[in-house]
Amino acid sequence: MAAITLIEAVTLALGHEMAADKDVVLLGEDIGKNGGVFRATDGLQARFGEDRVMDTPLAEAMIAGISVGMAAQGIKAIPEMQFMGFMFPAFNQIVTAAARMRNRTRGRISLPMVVRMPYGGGIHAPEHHSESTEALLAHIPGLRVVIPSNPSRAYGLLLAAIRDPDPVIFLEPKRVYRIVKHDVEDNGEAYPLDTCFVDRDGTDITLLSWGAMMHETLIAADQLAKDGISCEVIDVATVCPLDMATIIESVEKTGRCVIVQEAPRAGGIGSEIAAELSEKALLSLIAPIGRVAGYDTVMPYAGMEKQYMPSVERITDEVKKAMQFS
Amino acid sequence: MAAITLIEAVTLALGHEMAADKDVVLLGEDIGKNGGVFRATDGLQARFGEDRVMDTPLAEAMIAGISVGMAAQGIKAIPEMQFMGFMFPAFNQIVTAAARMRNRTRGRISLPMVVRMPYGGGIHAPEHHSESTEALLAHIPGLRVVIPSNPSRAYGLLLAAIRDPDPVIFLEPKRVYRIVKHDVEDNGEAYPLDTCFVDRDGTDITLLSWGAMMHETLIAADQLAKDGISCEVIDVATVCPLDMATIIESVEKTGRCVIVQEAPRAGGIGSEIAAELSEKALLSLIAPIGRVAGYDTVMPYAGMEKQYMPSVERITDEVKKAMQFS
Amino acid sequence: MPKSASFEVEYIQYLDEKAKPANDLPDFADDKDTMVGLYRSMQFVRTFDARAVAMQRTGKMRTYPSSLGQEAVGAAAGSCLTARDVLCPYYRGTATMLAHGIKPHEILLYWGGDERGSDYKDPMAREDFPIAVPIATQMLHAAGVATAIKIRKQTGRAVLTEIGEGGTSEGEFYEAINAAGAWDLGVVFLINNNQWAISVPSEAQTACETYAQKGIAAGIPSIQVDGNDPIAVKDVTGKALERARNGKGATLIEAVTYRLSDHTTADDATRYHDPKKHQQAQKKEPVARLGKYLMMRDWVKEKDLEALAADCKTEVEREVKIYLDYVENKPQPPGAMFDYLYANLPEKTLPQREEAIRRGTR
Amino acid sequence: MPKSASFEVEYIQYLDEKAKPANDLPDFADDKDTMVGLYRSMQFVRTFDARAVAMQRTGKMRTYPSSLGQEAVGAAAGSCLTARDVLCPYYRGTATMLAHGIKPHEILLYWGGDERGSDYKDPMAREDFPIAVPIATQMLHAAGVATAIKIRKQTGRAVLTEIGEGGTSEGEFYEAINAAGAWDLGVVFLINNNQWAISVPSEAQTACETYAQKGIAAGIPSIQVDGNDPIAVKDVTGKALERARNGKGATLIEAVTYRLSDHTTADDATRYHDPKKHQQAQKKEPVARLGKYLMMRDWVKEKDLEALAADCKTEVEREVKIYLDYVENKPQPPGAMFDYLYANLPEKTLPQREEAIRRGTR
Ligand SMILES: Cc1ncc(C[n+]2csc(CCOP(=O)(O)OP(=O)(O)O)c2C)c(N)n1
Ligand SMILES: Cc1ncc(C[n+]2csc(CCOP(=O)(O)OP(=O)(O)O)c2C)c(N)n1
Ligand SMILES: [Mg+2]
Ligand SMILES: [Mg+2]
Repeated sequence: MAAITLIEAVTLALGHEMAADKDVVLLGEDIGKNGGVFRATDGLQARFGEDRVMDTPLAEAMIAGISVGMAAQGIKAIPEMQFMGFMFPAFNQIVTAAARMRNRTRGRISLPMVVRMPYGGGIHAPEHHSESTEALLAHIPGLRVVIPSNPSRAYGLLLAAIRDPDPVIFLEPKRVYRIVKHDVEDNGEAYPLDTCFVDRDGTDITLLSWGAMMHETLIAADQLAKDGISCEVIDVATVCPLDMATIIESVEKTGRCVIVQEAPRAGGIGSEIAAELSEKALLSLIAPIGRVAGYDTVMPYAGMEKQYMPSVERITDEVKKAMQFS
Repeated sequence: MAAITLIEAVTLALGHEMAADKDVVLLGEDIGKNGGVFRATDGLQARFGEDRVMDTPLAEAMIAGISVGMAAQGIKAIPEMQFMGFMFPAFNQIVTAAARMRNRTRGRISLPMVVRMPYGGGIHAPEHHSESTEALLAHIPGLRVVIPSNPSRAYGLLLAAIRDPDPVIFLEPKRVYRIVKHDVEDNGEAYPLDTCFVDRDGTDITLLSWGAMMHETLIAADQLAKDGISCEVIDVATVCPLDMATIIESVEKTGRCVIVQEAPRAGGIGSEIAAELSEKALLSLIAPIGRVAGYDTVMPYAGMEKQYMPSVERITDEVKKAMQFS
Repeated sequence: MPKSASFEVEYIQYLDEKAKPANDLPDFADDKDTMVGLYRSMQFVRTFDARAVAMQRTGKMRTYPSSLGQEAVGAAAGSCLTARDVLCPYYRGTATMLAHGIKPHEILLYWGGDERGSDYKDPMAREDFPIAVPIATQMLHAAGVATAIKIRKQTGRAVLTEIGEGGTSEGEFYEAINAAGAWDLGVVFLINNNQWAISVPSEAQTACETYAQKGIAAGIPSIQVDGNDPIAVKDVTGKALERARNGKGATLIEAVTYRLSDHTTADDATRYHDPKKHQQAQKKEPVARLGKYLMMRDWVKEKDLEALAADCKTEVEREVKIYLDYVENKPQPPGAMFDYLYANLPEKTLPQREEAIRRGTR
Repeated sequence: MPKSASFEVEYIQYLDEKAKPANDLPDFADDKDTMVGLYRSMQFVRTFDARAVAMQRTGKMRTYPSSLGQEAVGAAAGSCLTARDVLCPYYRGTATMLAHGIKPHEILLYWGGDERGSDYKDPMAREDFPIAVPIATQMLHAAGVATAIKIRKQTGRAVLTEIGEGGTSEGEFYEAINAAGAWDLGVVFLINNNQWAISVPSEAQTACETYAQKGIAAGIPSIQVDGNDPIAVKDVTGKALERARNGKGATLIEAVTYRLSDHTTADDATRYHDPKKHQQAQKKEPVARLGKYLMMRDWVKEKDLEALAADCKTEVEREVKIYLDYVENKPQPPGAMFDYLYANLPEKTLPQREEAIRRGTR
């Protein structure tokens, strides 16, 4: 068992499942010889051959649409979108075909596919390489949307996504691809696809986040602990379907909630969580639900990216505001 | 001044602005000789010529992308997506080009375009002809999303959309294209693009809706009035940007709120409104914020459409629940 | 200057407008059973369409797209399919679908607004895709199925997919033929060029002289056929499918025909049609043409064709009855809205399902 | 059987690998100023790219895509543009952009991560599109600009847009050329076939023998040129633009060249490159080739070329200084994130703008 990064955990999970199940097939731009622009598929073509790690022409609708066709034949297709910002040509296939085929055929055809995409900002990449548009996918009935925040979860959730008989969108927070290492045992154990992770127990306030922002959220919780504020920190992880039961339970306990998301504020996953809480836990709330989020503007280029990204300070400020509310 | 339907109001506004401004150009599938599959552009090609009412090849990305190019040259391009369910091939152009060009060029290029689309269910149309995915568009910074619920608003908001220098998504609730008539004067007066319409004053509860569901909402309000429940009814209309000031003011007054949307519940516009209220009007809330929405499933085919669509009964039930809450 | 490359697109026709056969007919054209069977398929679709359109007029059917005038394309292409092949149809693929075992009442259910219409029960059609409403998406599904076949090194299996000529303006059409070329996929792309995309005439879609030449952009064999000549369609499609089954790659076929009906029952073609063009096309229509050929070969008499038409009617009525029985007596329960969305419906959604059931009365 | 249609794709080359000129050179190739100017543009891009890549290595530049080996394509094509033409560039369009008045420091600003780099100040470039990162989207913008020109009945204006050969696999590429054909748009589509799309070789993108033949699917004239021969590129592009300006419609041009660098500074081509292929391509590279031609014509001597290179270096340094001054002394204020999103920022967003300004320290 070795300490590995999030991206290595992705590679490990892919390799594990490809070895275990010959129906698992990867396809995408530059995923073969090059191993993916982030190296998520490094070494897999050499190990499993060109028929199972397929470099595709440069066409995202094609990648998604061909995956639909393959999956209908029982292939566990794992297409990669090189960056989430380039999923839009594939959006038609994801929304109108992938998400609906089981329902459309009354269960006759199911599509065991996992669309992997690196997403999120913070690596000073060019335009369109840094967006977080998970809310668009989470609004589409028939999809699951899963976001690991660390290496263990990347491994366990990716295995679960591959084994799930329905289309799963698997979003990889590229900013934290290499910033933490976990000891991950390659034991083939999957995590559930509808369960939050409670990362810190706390009593004063519930902090909810997912993906890369979990790191700022945990740092904020540590800092706040020094100020005597006890934060319960939850990694939402499966942003669709949401594990509202766990979230509500926590907020009922703490009475306060701050949601941290990198995506623009309006209409993000945080809005859905807040809406659910405002309906199902209203009487438990002793402070407004705070949302620390990306601004409602286009993700800036590298030069101003830092000013855009929600910071630890914004989180601690919001928590303090909630604590002082009365 | 004649009593006209919503769709006639669309035609009237288009005709008005085309006569007033020779830079207004329409393009889309079947909009020319055929006048659009709903007849929104009926007679306009005969009146303004083939260069200003252009039948396009069958390709939505092309329609949107060409509109971007035209708009960059100062043409007020008004592309039509035949149905909202067919906007997805155009999604890449809408998100990555239309919404961003002004920001991307620091104001050098602006895109005065209006993407019109009929949307929503209830007309027993085939699959993909009945969706309400306005939340996807409202989450994209740089767009405006406007939805008229009746003929006067269709006229005034469409004029405003055409005159706005930025891309506006104009969603036409096709179910109510022909169910009410208003006296609409062709006076060229536009409505603001960021202001709700308060349709009924009330004191007990605020009902929020937009598009076709406004009709069920108003019927529900009338029924509830008979039960002695006084509903303030607001047509949100500009779902992006939201006029939260008006909404908050109303909820602060009534203390209760039910949001009615046709789109799937999770991650809809209603979620954003509820989240905003849970932050900015929490202390005014004396009952949980109710959301009456489409179910989180694929819009069924015609045979089960009725069971899917939020009904007057669902609205009145939700309002009564809120009134009884304590 | 040297030429980089040159290309040709062939046009294939065996039976001309007057049903005069060419000298070198393919073998199957001399086989009575095959040819009468083909005629029956075409006549069946025509009868079926007429009945569906009539039902729509009386409120027993929703929007319906007739294949009037284009019956040869689907009937002949579909007749080349085997049980091991996979079909990715488009909404005007009735004839092809019927030929691959999809039941008439299933097609009626689908257009009647019932998802169960896409749960094809015939073993031959179990792997077929449902009708694709979003135009051109089916082309990629077909390429995907062919990719699966290729990866698994299966032989003797091919994929057929159909699209209208208007649909070939969509990027996904092109992405599919390009991938099929690049990967040598065993798929046949069949363009039903019925010369209209709703109100837009085929000349307005493109500057191409032929739709077949679009395949040149994908480096795949491309061929144009008279789509009202079932012998030509069957010959060309049959060969293309055979190539596909043998790992020899993809083919693009343009079948030139004409839409003799409204686009769908929701359309009014008189708003844009040119009646003269319509009348000319009427003369080339395929059912009468093949009927003439059968009589010319002395395989049938006028009255045999009438009997056959009556027989089709009887079968259509039988299927209509099954359909109406579903509509009237076996509606889907409201919970069905949720029951096929995921293999395992998320817990979060269960209360919605319960509400739908509680409120769900028809 | 009759043939429906046949097509040809020509290949144009004037200067071969050894810079040996063909007999029938176009007139401009005999003009010293034109040809030395072209050489200078190419040399300038090469110098500029090298400097940008070097800055990236020292942290003063973000991801940067070099045009190494492909300088002739953009320099020659760009030299055909007038101030009234519109350019819709792609990310590897540096040479073309420079030729149309976009300032070197603007391009540096863009790749340095500053949106102001797309606010082109030169009047010639005011209507040019910014770099399109989402591949193939620019093709449609170009068709759209050409549509505006057509609707307004403007003559003497054309649109040029560029794309990589990998990008031609995208559906939007095809939708654009199809529309341009159908509507006779005055646009020139230029494919920079540098034989790689990141790690994917051009043969793997398609089964086509040439990328030019993709234009056959759109019914537009399509031509292949030696992209390392600036005379051929200029000749063909110039004529195509002239056609476009005169309302004669669209052209597709494939310029065959080779990417002698990594895809971008974020790439490591040694992971997938074939060194032999690379070496062969090196021999055909365009700057040396044109240099040889100039010397052959006795227009310049080796040392003139050296002086010219030094001169390019000086200009590049001047522009780098302007760029670094922006980076170091004139950062965008945080409010800029909001100031160009809409003509009128929604009131709802104002508090966010204020927060960004309040928190915004670099
Ligand atoms: C992506 C998409 N855009 C638009 C439509 C609406 N629509 C349905 S049929 C049709 C015309 C199709 O014409 P063609 O491809 O020639 O096929 P035909 O109906 O003539 O068989 C259109 C525009 C659709 N179904 N999907
Ligand atoms: C729609 C889209 N998909 C993917 C990418 C990521 N990407 C950037 S460059 C590139 C390769 C492009 O190759 P080619 O079109 O040949 O142009 P070249 O870079 O070789 O000039 C890819 C896949 C993108 N920018 N846009
Ligand atoms: Mg057609
Ligand atoms: Mg390339």
